[in-house]
Amino acid sequence: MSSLADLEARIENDEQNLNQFFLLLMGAIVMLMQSGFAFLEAGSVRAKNVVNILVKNVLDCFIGALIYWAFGYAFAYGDVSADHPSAGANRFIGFKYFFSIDIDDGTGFFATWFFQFVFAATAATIVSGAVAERCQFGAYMIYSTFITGFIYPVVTHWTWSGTGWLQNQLIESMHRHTYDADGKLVYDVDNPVGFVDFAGSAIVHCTGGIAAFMGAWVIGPRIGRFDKEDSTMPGHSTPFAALGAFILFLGFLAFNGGSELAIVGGDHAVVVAAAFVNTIIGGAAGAIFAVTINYVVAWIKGEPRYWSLLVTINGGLAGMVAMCAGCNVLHQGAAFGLGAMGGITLMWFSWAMKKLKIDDPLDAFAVHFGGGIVGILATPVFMNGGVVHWKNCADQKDAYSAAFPAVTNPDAEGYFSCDHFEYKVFAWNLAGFLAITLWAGGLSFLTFYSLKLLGILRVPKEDEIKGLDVGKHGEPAYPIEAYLDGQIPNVPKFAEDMALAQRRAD
Amino acid sequence: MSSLADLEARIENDEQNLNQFFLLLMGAIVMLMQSGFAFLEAGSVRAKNVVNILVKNVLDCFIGALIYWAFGYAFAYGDVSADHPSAGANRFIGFKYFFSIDIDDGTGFFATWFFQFVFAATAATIVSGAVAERCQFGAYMIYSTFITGFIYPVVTHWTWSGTGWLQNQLIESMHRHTYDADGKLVYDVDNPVGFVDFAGSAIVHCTGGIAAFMGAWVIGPRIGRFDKEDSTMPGHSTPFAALGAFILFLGFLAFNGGSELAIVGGDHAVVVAAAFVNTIIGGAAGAIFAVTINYVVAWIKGEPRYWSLLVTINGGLAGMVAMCAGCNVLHQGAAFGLGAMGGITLMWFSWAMKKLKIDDPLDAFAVHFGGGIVGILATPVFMNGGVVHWKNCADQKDAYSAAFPAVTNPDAEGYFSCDHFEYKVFAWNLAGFLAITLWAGGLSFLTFYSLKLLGILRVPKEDEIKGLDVGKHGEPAYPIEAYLDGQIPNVPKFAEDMALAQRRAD
Amino acid sequence: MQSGFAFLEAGSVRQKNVVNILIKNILDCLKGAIIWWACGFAFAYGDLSPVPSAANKFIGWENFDNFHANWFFQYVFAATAATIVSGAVAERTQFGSYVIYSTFITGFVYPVVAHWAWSGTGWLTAYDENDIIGFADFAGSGVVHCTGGIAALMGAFFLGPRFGKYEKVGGKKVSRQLAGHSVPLAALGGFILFVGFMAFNGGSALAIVSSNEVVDNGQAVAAAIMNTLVGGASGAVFCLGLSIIMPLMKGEDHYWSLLTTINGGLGGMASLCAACNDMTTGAAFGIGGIAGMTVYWVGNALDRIGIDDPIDAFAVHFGGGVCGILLAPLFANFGIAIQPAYVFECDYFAYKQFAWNLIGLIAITLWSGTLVGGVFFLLKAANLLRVEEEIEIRGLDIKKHGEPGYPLAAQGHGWKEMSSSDEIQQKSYQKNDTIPEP
Repeated sequence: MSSLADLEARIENDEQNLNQFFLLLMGAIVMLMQSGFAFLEAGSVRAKNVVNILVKNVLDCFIGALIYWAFGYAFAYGDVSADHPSAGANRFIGFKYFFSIDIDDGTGFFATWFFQFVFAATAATIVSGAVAERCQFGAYMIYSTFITGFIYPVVTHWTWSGTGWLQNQLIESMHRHTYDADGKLVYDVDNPVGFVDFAGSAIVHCTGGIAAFMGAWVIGPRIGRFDKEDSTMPGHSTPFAALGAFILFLGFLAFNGGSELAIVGGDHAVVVAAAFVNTIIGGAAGAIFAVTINYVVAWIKGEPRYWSLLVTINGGLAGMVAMCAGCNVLHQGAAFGLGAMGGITLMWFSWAMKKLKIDDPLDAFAVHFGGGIVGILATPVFMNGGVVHWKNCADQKDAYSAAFPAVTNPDAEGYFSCDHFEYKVFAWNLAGFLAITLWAGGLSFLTFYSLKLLGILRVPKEDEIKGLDVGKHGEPAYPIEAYLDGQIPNVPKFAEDMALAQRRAD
Repeated sequence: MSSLADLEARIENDEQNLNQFFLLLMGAIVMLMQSGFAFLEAGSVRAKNVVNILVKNVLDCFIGALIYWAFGYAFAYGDVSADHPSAGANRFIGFKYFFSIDIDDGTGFFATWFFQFVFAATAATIVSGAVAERCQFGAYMIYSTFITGFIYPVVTHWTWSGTGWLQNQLIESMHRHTYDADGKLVYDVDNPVGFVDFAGSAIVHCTGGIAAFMGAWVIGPRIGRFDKEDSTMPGHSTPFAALGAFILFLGFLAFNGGSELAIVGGDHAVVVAAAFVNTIIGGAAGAIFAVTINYVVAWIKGEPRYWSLLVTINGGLAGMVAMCAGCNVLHQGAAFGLGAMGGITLMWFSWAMKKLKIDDPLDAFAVHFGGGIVGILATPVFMNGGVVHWKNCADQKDAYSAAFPAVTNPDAEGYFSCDHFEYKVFAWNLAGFLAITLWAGGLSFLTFYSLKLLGILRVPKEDEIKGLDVGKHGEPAYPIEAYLDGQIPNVPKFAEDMALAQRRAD
Repeated sequence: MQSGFAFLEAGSVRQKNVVNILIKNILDCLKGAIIWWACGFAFAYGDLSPVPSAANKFIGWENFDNFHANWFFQYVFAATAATIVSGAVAERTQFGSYVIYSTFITGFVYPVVAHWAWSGTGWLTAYDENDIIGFADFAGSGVVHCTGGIAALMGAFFLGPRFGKYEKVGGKKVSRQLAGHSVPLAALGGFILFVGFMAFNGGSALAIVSSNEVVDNGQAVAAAIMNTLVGGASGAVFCLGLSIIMPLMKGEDHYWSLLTTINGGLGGMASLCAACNDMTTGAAFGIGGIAGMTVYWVGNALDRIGIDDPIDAFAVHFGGGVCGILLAPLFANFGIAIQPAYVFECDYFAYKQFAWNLIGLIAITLWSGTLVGGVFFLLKAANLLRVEEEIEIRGLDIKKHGEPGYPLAAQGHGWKEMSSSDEIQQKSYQKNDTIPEP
């Protein structure tokens, strides 16, 4: 018969195992997002560049894994020791566990590595959509390595490692206020006020989004994109784009839910469930607002009005991106509002990009940066206890008076003090958002611009017009021989002839 | 308040439930691999045979389920009783639980059955790629039944059932050495040295791979495949192949991680997590080595060089297959090496197949047998405590001396003795690999050859040229009416015109 | 499973309507979330009061705002019920009328059914110890699939067949097969649905750990998944077998059809929803097989009476669901055929169970059929139901959504000029020279 201590140890062990399992499972679903992005992008490019974009997405995953194993993880989480958070920690970058050397198996390193890796791969893969159809393969490998291996890990070290400068503010006033038994003010050192980004609205999506913007801007538009007003260059297969979108919607649930990082040993499941629910409601609001705006604006302008599938998809994604920052602390009504704002921001950014003549085939910037900015800045405002709850200070005082009726003068020095938690979070989020945007934007601009100066950023003009698949990869996406062979006149062949005829006619 | 015994029973019950849940969940993800194979294959065949390959994959799953329920599981695991391992166990084949009769619900039969079934379906489905585009539907049903129902179950009985001849060696010297309190040598009967194949590099992939080889060899190449040097017969849709690959990459994580078979009640999660991490790193190394070799060899030969998507995919798969045998006991550096060897072996086998003029449309043999052979033979060499750790014996002796300082002469009879664990594992793995290859290769050769002699293996020449979809399944994959309808007035007439025009052109 | 349905349907419609069906499925999922959040969940589960006898047996009204994990799980079921319909009315429905009926099903019809059967306080549920027998539907053969299936039938009936589906040839109505544009996409949907059903049926245990000694949840989930798989397998094999044997007997051409296989598998799995946690695998095999044959017959019968259901949604979901709900009390572990001891005891447990399931099935069918039929009838009367004939003929994608599924301008890989293309074409046809032209 087991003793109480035995049983406790056993439960402890089970809980550790389950939490790791939870991370692995969520990580595996997030890894599906790689294929989601791959198909969203593949469906949105022309048939001549499909293989190119697919190779890039497969390699994002694989090169990303090697890079993140070699040094990405080390830069991000390689400074977590037992006495942290401490003033002595490196607040800018980590420096241990290169090539997973010196790891301690007991801490669940593998599960954490896997979960963090799939996030890093997501950040990197956002960019490939923005530079699609015209980026050199070598240049892609360089910037992708740089983002997965350096830019993104440093951002996560700042924020999620627990020792970065955007977290763990050691200054006393930056902690929430609590009170001792006499009602005297103390600071809750375990609960600092800092940057709040639960699942990475800014950390993942703004980083990826601003890098996508820099890429699209530096590389220039595709040939013929802004020749005429209406040359929209549609993708070759809407069903593939929809397939990608369905996978991404599923992936976002795991992305946001999994960010709780644990499922047992505390009230974790309810947070995960809230994240799921908020994510789907936010996405729904984003999709419906985006598609409605698209329809109504066309109506007002007197243009033909369409219920566009791709706008619906992008709206849903932007809404879900906006949920990342606070899906654990939002009421569903607030989630609806934030999702809607995500959808609106998306339409507005997308329109602005078109005006600026920056060619972003997937609207990666509008979706991820637009959704991300809404998430990171609107969350402190609308979250439970956020800025819009304007009675926060009065409520805190009421609660204080109820808890310590003995204190006659709560306003005296050292007694009650409103902690203005929500404003501090807003300020930190704004600061963090700016820092991340500058860091990721600046470095990725430098990367892309150096590649451009070296002349290896963009493919030669002839290759671009003819398509990258045959020239670079030796594999057309839909080889004509594979269709012709057989008994019926086939459609892709027919479509190709039509396209050729059209090109001749131009 | 519950008593201590109540609590223990409750924990026990929860752990059993959670472990079954883990198996079911991982099994469900592995079942997705069926669709991964289906789309990898569908994308890699010509448009005229797409429906044929999809039907085969759907039925692999469904007929496989019925067969495995009826007798596959019985042959594999139908000899596991309470007093096993015992000398009286049938070491070759199981014989209980046909049609899931007489099962004992308490043992988690359902979850185990489901998990083992998805592995069996994987082994069977590997073959369908190798004989694609030319195999009779009836012949396919026969060999698929035979593999799922007999060849593969017998292999698993040998290895994974716990009572087979490749496991549980009862000879004393075949156990790891431990020592009693006096430092005297005893054998660890619970820990025999035997065949080590964690997730089935040999059991699943070599079995499937060699069967695929036999199929491709006996059935002969597709018409026109080796007419000229460069008639490569590309598949009709690279995006579908990529979709299949993404699903397979995800599936392999569950395939390898799930092979731990439990998640709570011990340090299981860290093993599952290590399996995930090693699988992805091995796959990455395989993909990058394969695609680089492909590029460099073309460079050396002075041919046009391409970054091929299909080679990347196959490389990734081969790397992951190589991980199956030891993903739980490899360091990430070793995983990188084994994955790379998997990629290299793949390229070499693939080239050899072309030289031998054996037509394997999906390179199923090169991927699964090539990756499998690397996994099964290289794991004992490079694993933690493997052959390359050449100081193993000295280390064991040092540990012995430290543990039993009282023993003055460790080399005396009955005291310290180096167990040469790693060499024994290597020898067993080699023996097991040869046995599995001979068994699966021999039987599948007999199956295919008998089918050939009966004249029901290959479709008639005319059907092969015209494609199987319309002739056998009545469903072209992309019916032309479904495309032209609407865009062009009077469709059937137009389709006729097109067909007529093309016939004239001949 | 939303994406599974989406691709099964997308592959089964013609290329001109692909975007239309995809956007409907995406909105089913996203708009459905908002409807379910706003009122659906409340109607279904908004009455979990501590005194069950005082509860409203018909509809819930509380909890318009309280949920999370349970909410999410129930939501995906509701979305499934709604999305079944979109296949049956594909290629000819107005976008506006789709929004209306879909909102109505997710927000009212399905929640009321779920309240009856699953909330623990509905009139079909056994809620106190004096009345232990109630409607037994573990994962929704009746609740989800019959509701969706009968709604699909109503939609297909009121819409009428697609343009060109039935032609008069020599005074006889002949059914033309309007083939879908991409079998691989349909197969993708099928594969996703098969895995989805594992979670659909396995997840219906609602728990995996439990201190309850009576119900061994891990075992129930595992049994549910294995039975679902075996039942689906036998459904597929029997449906395919029947589709081979019938033409063979009539002397027509027979084909190994992929879509028949997939539909048979889905029908088998839908029939297993009713009691997959509590039956032997042999029973699962039998029920699945019967459901597979039902799918084939019902599908053929519908075609013969001239109701055009492009993806056989009614046959699969209603046919499979009815088999499940009625056969489960016969063959499950508590069933009439399995437990003869029960039969001769005074309480006639198994027979009562059968009676309850029959009553539940009739009630659900009447409720969903009448309400959804009413909605479709009103829409038809208001002339909002169906798109104009010209749009239907030319396809909904370009006119309504501005996005063709496969824009012509985006095709082609650009490395061939006409001459080389012709050359390859000729080369390819030279190989076919040996074949005599028909």
